[in-house]
Amino acid sequence: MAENVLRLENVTMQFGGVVAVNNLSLEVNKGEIVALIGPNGAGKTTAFNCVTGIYDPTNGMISFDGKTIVANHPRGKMKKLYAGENAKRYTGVRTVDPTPDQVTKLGIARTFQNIRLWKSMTVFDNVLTAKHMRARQNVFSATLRLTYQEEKRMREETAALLEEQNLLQYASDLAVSLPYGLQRRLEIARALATEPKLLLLDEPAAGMNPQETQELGEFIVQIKNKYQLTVFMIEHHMDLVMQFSDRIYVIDFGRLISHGTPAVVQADPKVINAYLGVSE
Amino acid sequence: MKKLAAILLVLVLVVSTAACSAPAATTTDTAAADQSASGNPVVKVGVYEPASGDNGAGGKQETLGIEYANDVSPTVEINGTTYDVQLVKVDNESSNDKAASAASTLVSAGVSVVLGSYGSGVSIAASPTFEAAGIPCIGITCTNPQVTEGNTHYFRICFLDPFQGTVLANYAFSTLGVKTAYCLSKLGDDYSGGLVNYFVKAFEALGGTCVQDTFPDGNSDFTSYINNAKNSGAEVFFSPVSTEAAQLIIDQAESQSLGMPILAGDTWDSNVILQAAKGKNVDVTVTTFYPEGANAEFDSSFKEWVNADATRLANNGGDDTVAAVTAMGYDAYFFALEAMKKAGSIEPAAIMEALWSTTYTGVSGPIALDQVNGDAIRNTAYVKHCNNETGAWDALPPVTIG
Amino acid sequence: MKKKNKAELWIAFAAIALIYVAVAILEQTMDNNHIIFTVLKKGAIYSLVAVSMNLLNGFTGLFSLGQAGFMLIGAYTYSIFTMPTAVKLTESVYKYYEAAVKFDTGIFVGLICAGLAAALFAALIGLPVLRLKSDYLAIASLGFAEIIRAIFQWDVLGPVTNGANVMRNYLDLTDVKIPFTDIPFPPTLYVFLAAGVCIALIVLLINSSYGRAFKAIRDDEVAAEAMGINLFKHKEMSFVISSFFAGVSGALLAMYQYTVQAAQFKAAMTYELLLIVVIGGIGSISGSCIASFLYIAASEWWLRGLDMGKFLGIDAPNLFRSGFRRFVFSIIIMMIVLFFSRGLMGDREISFAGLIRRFNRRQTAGATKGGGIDG
Amino acid sequence: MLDFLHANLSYILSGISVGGQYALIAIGYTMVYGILRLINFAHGDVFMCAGLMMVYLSTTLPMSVSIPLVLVLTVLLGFLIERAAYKPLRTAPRMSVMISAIGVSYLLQNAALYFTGGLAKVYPTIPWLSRTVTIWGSTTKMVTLVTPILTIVLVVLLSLLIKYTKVGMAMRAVSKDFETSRLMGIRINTVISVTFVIGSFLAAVGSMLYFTNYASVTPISGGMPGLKCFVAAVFGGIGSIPGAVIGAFIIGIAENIIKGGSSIFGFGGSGWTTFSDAFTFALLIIILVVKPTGLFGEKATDKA
Repeated sequence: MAENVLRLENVTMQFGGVVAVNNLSLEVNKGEIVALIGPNGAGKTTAFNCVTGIYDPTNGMISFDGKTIVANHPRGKMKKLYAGENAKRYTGVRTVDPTPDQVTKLGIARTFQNIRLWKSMTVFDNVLTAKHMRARQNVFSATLRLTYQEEKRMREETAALLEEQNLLQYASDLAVSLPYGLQRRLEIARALATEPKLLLLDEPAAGMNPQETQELGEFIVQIKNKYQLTVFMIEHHMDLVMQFSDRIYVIDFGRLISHGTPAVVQADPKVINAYLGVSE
Repeated sequence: MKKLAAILLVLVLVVSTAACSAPAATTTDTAAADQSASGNPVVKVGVYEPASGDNGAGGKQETLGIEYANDVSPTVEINGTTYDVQLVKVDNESSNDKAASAASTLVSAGVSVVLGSYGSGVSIAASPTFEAAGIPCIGITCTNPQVTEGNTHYFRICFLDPFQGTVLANYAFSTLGVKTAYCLSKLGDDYSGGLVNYFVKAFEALGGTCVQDTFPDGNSDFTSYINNAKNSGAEVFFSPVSTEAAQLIIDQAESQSLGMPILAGDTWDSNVILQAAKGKNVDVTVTTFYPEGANAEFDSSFKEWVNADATRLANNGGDDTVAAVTAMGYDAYFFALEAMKKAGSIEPAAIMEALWSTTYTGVSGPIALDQVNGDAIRNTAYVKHCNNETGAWDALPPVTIG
Repeated sequence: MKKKNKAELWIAFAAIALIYVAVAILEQTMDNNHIIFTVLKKGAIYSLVAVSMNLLNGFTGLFSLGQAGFMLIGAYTYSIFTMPTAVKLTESVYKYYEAAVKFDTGIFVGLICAGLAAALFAALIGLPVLRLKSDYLAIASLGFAEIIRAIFQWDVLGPVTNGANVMRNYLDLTDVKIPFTDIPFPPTLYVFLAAGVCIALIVLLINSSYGRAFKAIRDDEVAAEAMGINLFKHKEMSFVISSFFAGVSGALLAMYQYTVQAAQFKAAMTYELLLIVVIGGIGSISGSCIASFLYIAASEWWLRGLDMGKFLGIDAPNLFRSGFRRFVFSIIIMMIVLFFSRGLMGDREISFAGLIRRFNRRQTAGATKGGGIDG
Repeated sequence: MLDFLHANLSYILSGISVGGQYALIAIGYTMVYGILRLINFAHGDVFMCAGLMMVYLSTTLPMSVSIPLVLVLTVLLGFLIERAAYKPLRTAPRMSVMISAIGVSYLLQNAALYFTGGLAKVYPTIPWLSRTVTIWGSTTKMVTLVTPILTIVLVVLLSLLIKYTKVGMAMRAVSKDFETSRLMGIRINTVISVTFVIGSFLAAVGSMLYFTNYASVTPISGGMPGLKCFVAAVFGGIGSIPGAVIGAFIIGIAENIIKGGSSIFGFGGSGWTTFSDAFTFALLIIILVVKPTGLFGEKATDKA
């Protein structure tokens, strides 16, 4: 069995009485491109937010590179309210609740469904700022320019990254002034700047035409190989998903309903029902 | 809407260009002794007084005294030259943090000597600014010792708080015969804090006990303080605070039925207090510098002057009562002129030197300064009691110590 | 592109150097009592606070209203530290208390300690406050400033803070000496140097990796956090650094004023500073500096005549009476807020290329992003 | 316990009285915040202006005319402030509006400073309210008794208005979701104006009660009460009217107990009063840290 990079174990996320993600378990193996699909409101982005530390899941465990990065069990008010499964299973486990920046530091980078670039910054600064986390400096040395070599290195790497993405010509433009497709690409470049091992893409092809989608798919494969990444993405474009992903997880109403290779999933009646509605 | 915006824009531009051209107007004024309309050289006297804030009412009355004196004697003859005396007034807003900038306005206007201020705090706060510029100041009614202590440029023509505190303590202990006093001062206010401190020292030395309390800036709810006084078993309520707070205290003392006499210092010698206490069941006694009626000639001519102009009347609190601070302001003006004559110059340094040995007999009595801090040698305080029916002061026997 | 930036930088340096030379010459040639020196000194001090406030509100996007409180800490720390021990032991300042601090330091140490004390308080206050969002942060920091003021006025601390009474007789601007000599240092130049060094440090910080991280937090907190920027750590850092410089400026204000009292540092002072920042443009260092000087010049100098009966040669004592200046001034401010809500500079900086471009009326796409810096 | 209450009744009475007055102002803050998410820093100054209007009007007009006139003029002032200073900035960032509010506050204070000449104005005596009464051994003004009753009556009326009238429903809708309400065809500007009108009306009533108790009006009279009332609104849970009222009473009573601290608890001397204002803010920070939504506030949902 391949070495798994990301592993979700019985993850449940409950808001008040609403269970957004219910007992979700999945694995992403090293070097794979894995897709998470499901109808609107199925809980895909919520699952992503649990992984990246934006939400603290109500129950379950998440590990990355063999290390537990998130673990929780129903506490406080949730003890009574909890409507998910496996409530008792993690009570003995020490709660781990990282902030998003800690997760990123471990090597998980992400993009957003609705692009979240830094509006007032240039294209160059958007990528450069993402390098801040791994810079070897402190506030005094940076202010007094004692670590100017570090700054120089960051600038050079940023330029190289932009060059590779064909974005260097826009380096001094404001990020938000780029066309939509390039903004998506810049967001990926920014995520790459954090030097991740696992890249989470939240609907990277949203709003793209078939040709752009195709190019994006090739691009994802290309960067995956170049940076030895593992890619986990949420996507609605079935062409992209079927063509480029190694495996697919399908969720509906927060629950895993199917998983496997594209061919397997495509043939699964449960998946068809979920998308088209049950025809009984 | 757009049109409105455009009009407003133009307005802003006009105002700002006006503002930019203003410095030209002020800079021409800054030369120390330029010509006035009458052709006489001008000597500038700074009037550093509050016109707004806590002490605005008192400051205005003190300024009136100076203005009246300036009206009576608009020129001064120094070494055979007749100078026109020009008053440069600045509002220190009764606030210590505005003091420095108000003072530097006077300094940059090129005044030869500064009069004021009503309120010790602002005088102390502005003192270093005047000191750095080498300009002598004459405190008129700022009674806190710190105003003149340890410096050579600040002088004073009134008595000091250690004296006033002792007079009040003696009055409370011996005349009123009380053993416990409730003392209320304003937090961070040099005047009330200082006077309470000296009162407490003197009162406790006589064998009485004191309960002290302070209220913060901007406070207008004194009911709890009045209740504190009642609960503390005090027999006299000592609150030498600003007239602003005094109005509230008198009002709330009645509604909470304080039931003990109120004692205060020179600030309460104001028609503001008389108006507030008129028809109310409160018993107010104050010590002061000058009792109305002590100099009938001054009183009547001042009243005539005040009644001649509506603004003056408004600045005097709406009636023609002669406040002690007005008489003091009047004296301070002539004292300053006397010093100039003695110095034979309008140079601040020369006036500063001459002030030490200047003597003058004013409406409030003879003024001579001691050689330690430049304080007036005064040993008499006048005691007044508020008549709630007539809304006027009844004079009690003055107190002399030493 | 790089070369042009460098040229701009040199022009900016030259311009700043010119300003300093001008101040030095002015101070040697003009009557030092002229109001212009009040404006220059106070303007420089306010520039520093405004820039420090801008670091927090403009660059990090934290709407904090605690600046007056940190200035108070700075001013008091400075006055307590630099008041000569001999003065403390006599009754001249500590009238009602026995001074507890029985040592004194020089001006430089005093200024640094003022900053450090403010920074220390900020670090403590930041723990609970920085977790709050926008308006709540504003009102909580305002509240903390009021609490600080009450603490410094508390009579139990009287032996240290002199209760609510005035602090004075500490080392002020007239006590600054040229190093190793007994010759007084020109006071206006000193304020300019001290404030200038501090502002330069802030500019360097803003243009460093950390400055970019602050801006990222301002633009989009969620994205910043997802890109590995520790929100709390960076907010706290910005808060502490901003407070450090607010503390230093408080100390400078104390030096300039000769006396200092806790009652001065009210919420109104923070509002005043906030208005300066807004007039200059939120997110513009040069805007804050220019606005500070304009604000101080207008309130202390140009509009003074409105209060003193005579303005522009018009003599109307009944109209131009006490308070009119502030009335007119607040109308002007209101108009700026309503009609020029981006302030003088928006979020740009003064740059010579920008000025030339504007002069030539050639608007290019990059015009909005001038690269120069200016003190 | 009863003895203790009896001995300190006068403090509690002052507290209830000032608490009721704070409540009337706090409602204005909480309603405006609920709808515009704006801390209306000028609200305290509107309160001060209402006081000054009374001072000037009552010199020429009889009380029976000046009281309604003050109410009308204050409402007009509140309405105009909203139209002139907040409406043009409807699409601007929230910080700009807040700064505009600070600007208005600055303007009102300075205008008051200029027109009053910076002196405290004595508030006229409203005949019946100023009468002295004695309750259980404590003397106080009639207004102390009237305030809490009037406050509660007004709050009940206001709650009914919000619950059952069309404009009240619109208000609730707007405070829940500004954008959607606009899309649903609610006339946002009308709703906002009504909010300011109600807020100003209550501030005017509050000013009459407050200044009858503390009969002097200065340009900065509105500052501290304003800030405290905002704190009361936050404390009770911003957007919640009962919350604001309860918060205001708590702050009013606590403040007076602290002022009387040395007398009530018998230690501490004058140190207590130094903190009478600071206490309010300490309370604010504690509630913000422990329960950021206040006592009765609804939890805001944040979209990630």
